[in-house]
Amino acid sequence: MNGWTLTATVALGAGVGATVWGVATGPLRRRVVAQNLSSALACPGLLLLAQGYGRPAYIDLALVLALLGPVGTLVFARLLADDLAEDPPHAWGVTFAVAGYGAVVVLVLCAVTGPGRAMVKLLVIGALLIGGNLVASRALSGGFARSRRG
Amino acid sequence: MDAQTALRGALEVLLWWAGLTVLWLVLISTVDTLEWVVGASAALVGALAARAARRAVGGR
Amino acid sequence: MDDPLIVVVLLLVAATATAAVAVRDPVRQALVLSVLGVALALLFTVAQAPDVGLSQLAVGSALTPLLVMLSVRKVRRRQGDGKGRAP
Amino acid sequence: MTRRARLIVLALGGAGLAALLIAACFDLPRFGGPWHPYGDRAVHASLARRTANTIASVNFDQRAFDTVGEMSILFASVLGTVVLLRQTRDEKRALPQPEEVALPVRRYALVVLPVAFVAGLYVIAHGQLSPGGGFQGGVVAATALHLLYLGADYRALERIRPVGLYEICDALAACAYVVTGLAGVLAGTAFLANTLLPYGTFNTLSSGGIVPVLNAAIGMEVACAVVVLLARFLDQAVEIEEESGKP
Repeated sequence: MNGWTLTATVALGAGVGATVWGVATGPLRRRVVAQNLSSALACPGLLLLAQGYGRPAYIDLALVLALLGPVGTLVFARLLADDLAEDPPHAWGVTFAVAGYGAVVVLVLCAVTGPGRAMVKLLVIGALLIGGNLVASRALSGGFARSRRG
Repeated sequence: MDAQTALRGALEVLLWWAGLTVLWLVLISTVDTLEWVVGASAALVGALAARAARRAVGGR
Repeated sequence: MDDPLIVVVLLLVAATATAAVAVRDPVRQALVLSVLGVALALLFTVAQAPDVGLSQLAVGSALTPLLVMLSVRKVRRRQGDGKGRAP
Repeated sequence: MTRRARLIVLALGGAGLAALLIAACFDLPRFGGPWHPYGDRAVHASLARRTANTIASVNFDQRAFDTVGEMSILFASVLGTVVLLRQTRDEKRALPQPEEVALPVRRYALVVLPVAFVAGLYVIAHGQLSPGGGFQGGVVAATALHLLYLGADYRALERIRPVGLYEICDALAACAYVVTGLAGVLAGTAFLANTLLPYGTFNTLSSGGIVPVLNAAIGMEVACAVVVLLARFLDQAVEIEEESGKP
């Protein structure tokens, strides 16, 4: 067990643990935010694990999660638009905090990796993750004006 | 479709193709000729999908 | 070697899976299910099975929620007029 | 048989199964141990065929026949969905309504769609080198297309998704897998034997003999199958209504 996996243990236990609590209890608006944050918290955890195990190939998992995690949230934002319109979520503070955590993890890993294509790959994953989660948050708080049938 | 539209469409596909080929080269670990060929073909399919998607959304 | 990490992620999976069973409304269940997918992917990663983790991520993060939510929408549309819910 | 007798039989059977499972547990290799009888042999065989990812070697070389079964299960289940969710005689199709989507969400969908699609192709193509493979990459690529439904509306998705074409591609990819297997028989070895192609250089795109070919076939099969599956669900959820005007 090294520093990377130790950080991942703490971050995953506290972060994803909190989102599990958030998604299992409370009103719908809190649950969708927790679902969005679960992928935003797990993806940096996967990057830390890839670094901790010394296996660059594991980064592909973080790539797929950064791409599809926000898509999953868009599914809920799109198909629950009517329910969320009555009671829209407002959780920008915690969303930006989690996005900042992802940015810090990506930047630290970039500094460790050093310049090269591997660093660009990390930056691409970071951009997809943070951009995706912010857009998904936007979609949750009124991204779909009206949802009749389409 | 007039000449200008066709030109703009071709330019759009070309830009996406270049961008997605660079993305492919970033994702892979070791670069060789076959990687270039496969990456460029995949990027071309992606670029055509990007243009088709934009037209499907815009052309309404 | 990485036992604390495996224990933490196992507890996460156990808690999420229990929540997925305990929650009764299909919509909220789909939300828990999507978090369960992420937790399972983490478990497979710490158990050094990234291929399985990648399958879990690919299926669990977007595809399963989409299938469940589309089914929910179909059912709601059928009940729509009777219950006064937006179609 | 009374309820009580059934419960006794169930308890006896359950107790027997539990005893056997507990006995088997004591003979298992230790958790996380460095040695495993099957794992060592699988890694050895995979390295002999110059496949960097042992899982891909197990799926598409050592146990390629199992993958035929898995592929048929997916194919058959999608076929079942197509039959079950068809438009019945008392149903009609309503034109899907356009959706007003916030601009950042729409732009995100249009940018991420090709990126996710290419990432899916990358996962398919590098199945024998890094974690991933036909199934994972196929699902990612198919999900990417549906960003057009999430970021715009169903009409936009229908424009770039001719379902009939995807159904044909699904069948063709499934055939390609079996034909690759039969080619082994014609070459004088066995069904799906990895002897047709040169093994190539370790850790390159062309290594592993027929593993990349089968990987690509599975990737195409899964991507098309997921698109067809979701098309049926979307049709039911968005378009198909009962004839009486009631949705």
